[in-house]
Amino acid sequence: MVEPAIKIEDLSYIYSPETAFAYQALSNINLTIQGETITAVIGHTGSGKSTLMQLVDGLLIPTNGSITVGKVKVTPNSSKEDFAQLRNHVGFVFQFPESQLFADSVIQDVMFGPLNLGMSENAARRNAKEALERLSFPTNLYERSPFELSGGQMRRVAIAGVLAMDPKILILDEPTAGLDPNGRKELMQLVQQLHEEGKTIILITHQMEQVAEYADQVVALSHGQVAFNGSPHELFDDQSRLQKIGLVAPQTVRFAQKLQEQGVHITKLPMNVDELAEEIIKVKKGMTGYGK
Amino acid sequence: MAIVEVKGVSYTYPGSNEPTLNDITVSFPTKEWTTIIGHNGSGKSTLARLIDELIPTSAGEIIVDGVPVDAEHVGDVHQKIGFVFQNPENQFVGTTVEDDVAFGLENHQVPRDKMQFRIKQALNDVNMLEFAKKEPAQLSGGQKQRVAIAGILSLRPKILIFDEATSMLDPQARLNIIQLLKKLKVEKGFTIIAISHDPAEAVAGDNVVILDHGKIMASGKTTDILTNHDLMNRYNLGLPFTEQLKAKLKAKGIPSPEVYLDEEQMIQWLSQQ
Amino acid sequence: MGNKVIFGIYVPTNSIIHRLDPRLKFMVCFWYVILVFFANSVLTNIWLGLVLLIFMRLSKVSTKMYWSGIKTLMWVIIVTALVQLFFSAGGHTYWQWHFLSITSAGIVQSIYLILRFAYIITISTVLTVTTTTLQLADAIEHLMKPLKYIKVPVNQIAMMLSIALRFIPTIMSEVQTIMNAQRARGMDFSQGNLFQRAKKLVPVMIPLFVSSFKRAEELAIAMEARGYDPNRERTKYRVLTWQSRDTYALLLVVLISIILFALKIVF
Amino acid sequence: MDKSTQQLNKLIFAALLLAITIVFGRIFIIPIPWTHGNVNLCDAGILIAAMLLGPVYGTAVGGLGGLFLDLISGYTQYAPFSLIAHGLEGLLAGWLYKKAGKNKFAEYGANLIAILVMVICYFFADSILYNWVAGVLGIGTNILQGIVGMVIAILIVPTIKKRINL
Ligand SMILES: Nc1ncnc2c1ncn2[C@@H]1O[C@H](COP(=O)(O)OP(=O)(O)OP(=O)(O)O)[C@@H](O)[C@H]1O
Ligand SMILES: Nc1ncnc2c1ncn2[C@@H]1O[C@H](COP(=O)(O)OP(=O)(O)OP(=O)(O)O)[C@@H](O)[C@H]1O
Ligand SMILES: [Mg+2]
Ligand SMILES: [Mg+2]
Repeated sequence: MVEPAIKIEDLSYIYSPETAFAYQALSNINLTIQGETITAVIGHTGSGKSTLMQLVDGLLIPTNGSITVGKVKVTPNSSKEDFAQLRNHVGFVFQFPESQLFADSVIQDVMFGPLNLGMSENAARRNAKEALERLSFPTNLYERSPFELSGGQMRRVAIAGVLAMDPKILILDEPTAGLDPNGRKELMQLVQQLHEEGKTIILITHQMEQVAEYADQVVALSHGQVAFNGSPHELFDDQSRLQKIGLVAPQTVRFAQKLQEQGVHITKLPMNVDELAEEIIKVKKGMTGYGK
Repeated sequence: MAIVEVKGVSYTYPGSNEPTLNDITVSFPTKEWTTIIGHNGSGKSTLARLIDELIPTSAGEIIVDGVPVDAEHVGDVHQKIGFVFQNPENQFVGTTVEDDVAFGLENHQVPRDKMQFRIKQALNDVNMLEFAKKEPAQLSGGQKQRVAIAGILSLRPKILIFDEATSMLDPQARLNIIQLLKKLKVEKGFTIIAISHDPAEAVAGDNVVILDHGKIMASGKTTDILTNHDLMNRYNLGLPFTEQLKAKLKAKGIPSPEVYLDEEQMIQWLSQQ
Repeated sequence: MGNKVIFGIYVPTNSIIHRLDPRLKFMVCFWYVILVFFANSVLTNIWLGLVLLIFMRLSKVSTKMYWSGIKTLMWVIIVTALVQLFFSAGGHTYWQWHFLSITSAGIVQSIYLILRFAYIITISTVLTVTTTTLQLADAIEHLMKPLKYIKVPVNQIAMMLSIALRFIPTIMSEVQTIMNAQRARGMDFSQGNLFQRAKKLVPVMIPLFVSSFKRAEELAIAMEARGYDPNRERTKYRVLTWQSRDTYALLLVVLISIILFALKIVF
Repeated sequence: MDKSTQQLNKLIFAALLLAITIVFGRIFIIPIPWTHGNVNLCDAGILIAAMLLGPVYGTAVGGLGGLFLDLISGYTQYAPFSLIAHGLEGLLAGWLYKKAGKNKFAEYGANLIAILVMVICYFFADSILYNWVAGVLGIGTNILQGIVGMVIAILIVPTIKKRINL
């Protein structure tokens, strides 16, 4: 059993406190995320997903409560060094990460993170190359300016920039936004591969199909609070709760539920089209078998 | 009857050595919804911009509602076509919602006393009237996109072009916008040209055009194109949900009807078996 | 949505001053600064101070807000006043050391100087806390209009200003996002001296300018699609309307000025 | 691209540079040790705008940026002076930079002259509003602020120029 990678206790966060514009983005969050799993974080726009993840990466200082990542624990009074420690364990790929590229070449940009961690030029270069290779980024483009790449390639460089710091935990904020179906598929395969290599993955997403297909655990936020924490199966099984949080089940699940309403007996909620087809076939075969 | 006719159009961006569009001929039927689909970089946006004279046509001819699209008729063409873009942030010009809707009216020199009514009406059509005084920073992406739609509705165009206008929204907001468009098409008789790389969005429309590397690969009724799995897979487009299901069932030896079925029809068919 | 970025120092209290025409407030603010130059006696200074106090009360904005305006310049005020105090001559001399002296004239002059600072800073604050950024821009646009006759492209400048205002919050949150993303890659912005810190902003600024350029391209196309042409006349939706309360306020200011000059001449 | 589109693109880009300048002036405020003063980075925005878009837009971004920054920060008394000080700064930086061609030292010189003129303008502003002592007290921080802006501008302009085609 892997020990919990992240533990969040009584966490609250207020933007611009003590001003007329103070805004409580998170209140009283309690969560545990297991190591080497894929956790999906979902919720309506403005529910606090990005805020929570920035706290986990030590980019914001909690107003209340604590966050423990591995052996590091931070509270509102922790020192700057503690928050920096947090950042060493956690890698954060922001939404549209390609818009943060700045260096003159791909390799320089990927080396930026490792160099900031205090690595030598050589070690940083080695790390950068390793990260790019893992993303199967073409070797002949290493010296190219990152601004002369296609959208999909730019996104890979940006992700490599985070991977090169070798974090144990990787947070991805809507990594597939703006990509065409092919690009989306490739990126999710990459995420799956990183997970298999032993990384703990946290995936912020609006795509329920991705949740159903890839996540071990789902955390649903609603108005800055945890509205659900459990398996995708549990979440999608309870329609009334889903509605209350303002979410819609993936198409396969909705389809199966409608079939059930029509009297077709489906035993297991399908999490993807394959499972749905199988369920339908089971029912059909059962019926034809019965008919004989 | 086609309200937009594109005849033999090619286009090469200045400084580029390959044509982005290559001898395109296609037409968009009046009061129908046509979706252009194709992978990233296939030339969809370029085609849409040519139709609205946002870039000048270099070869071929485009006719919009009887008016030739050229430098001389830019004003007319812009009057007939309303254009909504992908990024809700980068088309919100006004400092408040009502100012943004007013922007187009100001450009078309609509007198001030007529503006108020038209702004109100347009905001009402997209259910944003109560947000008239809000600033863009106080709106969600979906709300901004509604304001963009109101901005063009106030100009009373005949044709609406949506260049991936929902791709940056969350699924709920996306669904709402598609519902809104369906309503507008039926109630006001707009011709809609939508661009998407997601075939799931094409199911809302009447016709589909497939673009690949600057060429038209297929065009026709939505139901015909989306059920043609060979075609869709050849251009790496992915299938809409019900078609995916049909394909899987067929592979497992359960054949389903050849015609296109939406979710409801599919459920009907399955439960009647 | 809670995403309202704090930017200027506007305080929404909807007081009578808030509701005045921004053009008027603008002119009054500058006129008051000019009046301050004429205040060189006890009575005139008291009169202007009194007027200012009434403005402050009417604005319904807390005194703390006004005080913070003065506080930021405290250091400059103190040094300037001390120089005035030690280097002025005239009247009774209380203390002398080489070329430094404290005289009665020096004391009075430095008190007037402190008051001048306080009055000018505070009247500026009154304008800013009671007028939204949007109103300020509208006022500037209107006040700029006469420049048309000397061929200044007033319409384009007004469009530039309005687009800039619209995108300030967007750019602000973009700056925050880019900074956070670079911090997530191990950057520490708070270390180092002035120049080292400035240098650390390079990985923030390059993405910011590049994305702004792309944004400008998209925005220009979107504006063109809606019929915008920088060289053509446009009608205008947002107009400032002069109300009767503005006329009364204007009359009041005239009265205040007359009293000031009367105090100067009579006493 | 035809000419009017290009003209519009420039106008809008200038507007965004103006927004950036105002944001820099409000959020990048670095305190100077040992004094109670601080410097902001609005000059970086102005110099960059002038170098990228030339003297006309340099003047517009500088003048409007200076003016507006004062208005929203509560320094209305400085607003007319800032309009002139930063307007001239943008004008000179844009014009001299163009003249400098590819010569590195001439580029630095162009920036320095622009900054110097800005500093002088503020000296007169403080002297007129208060007295010459206040004017002298401002010189140090204004020079420092100008130099910091110039360092940033010179560091990033070459890179940005490669990435955008105006
Ligand atoms: N810098 C900020 N200042 C003030 N409020 C903020 C700031 N950033 C976010 N907020 C507010 O906090 C709330 C939570 O924002 P957050 O970005 O965490 O939401 P989210 O769940 O990630 O939304 P989305 O799905 O749109 O990305 C929102 O209401 C947002 O407006
Ligand atoms: N302004 C431009 N200058 C030069 N080349 C361009 C320009 N705009 C687009 N292109 C190129 O033209 C091709 C087609 O671009 P277009 O934007 O029409 O594609 P698209 O189908 O809309 O793609 P997406 O789904 O990513 O929006 C691409 O290869 C692109 O790189
Ligand atoms: Mg978010
Ligand atoms: Mg496109």
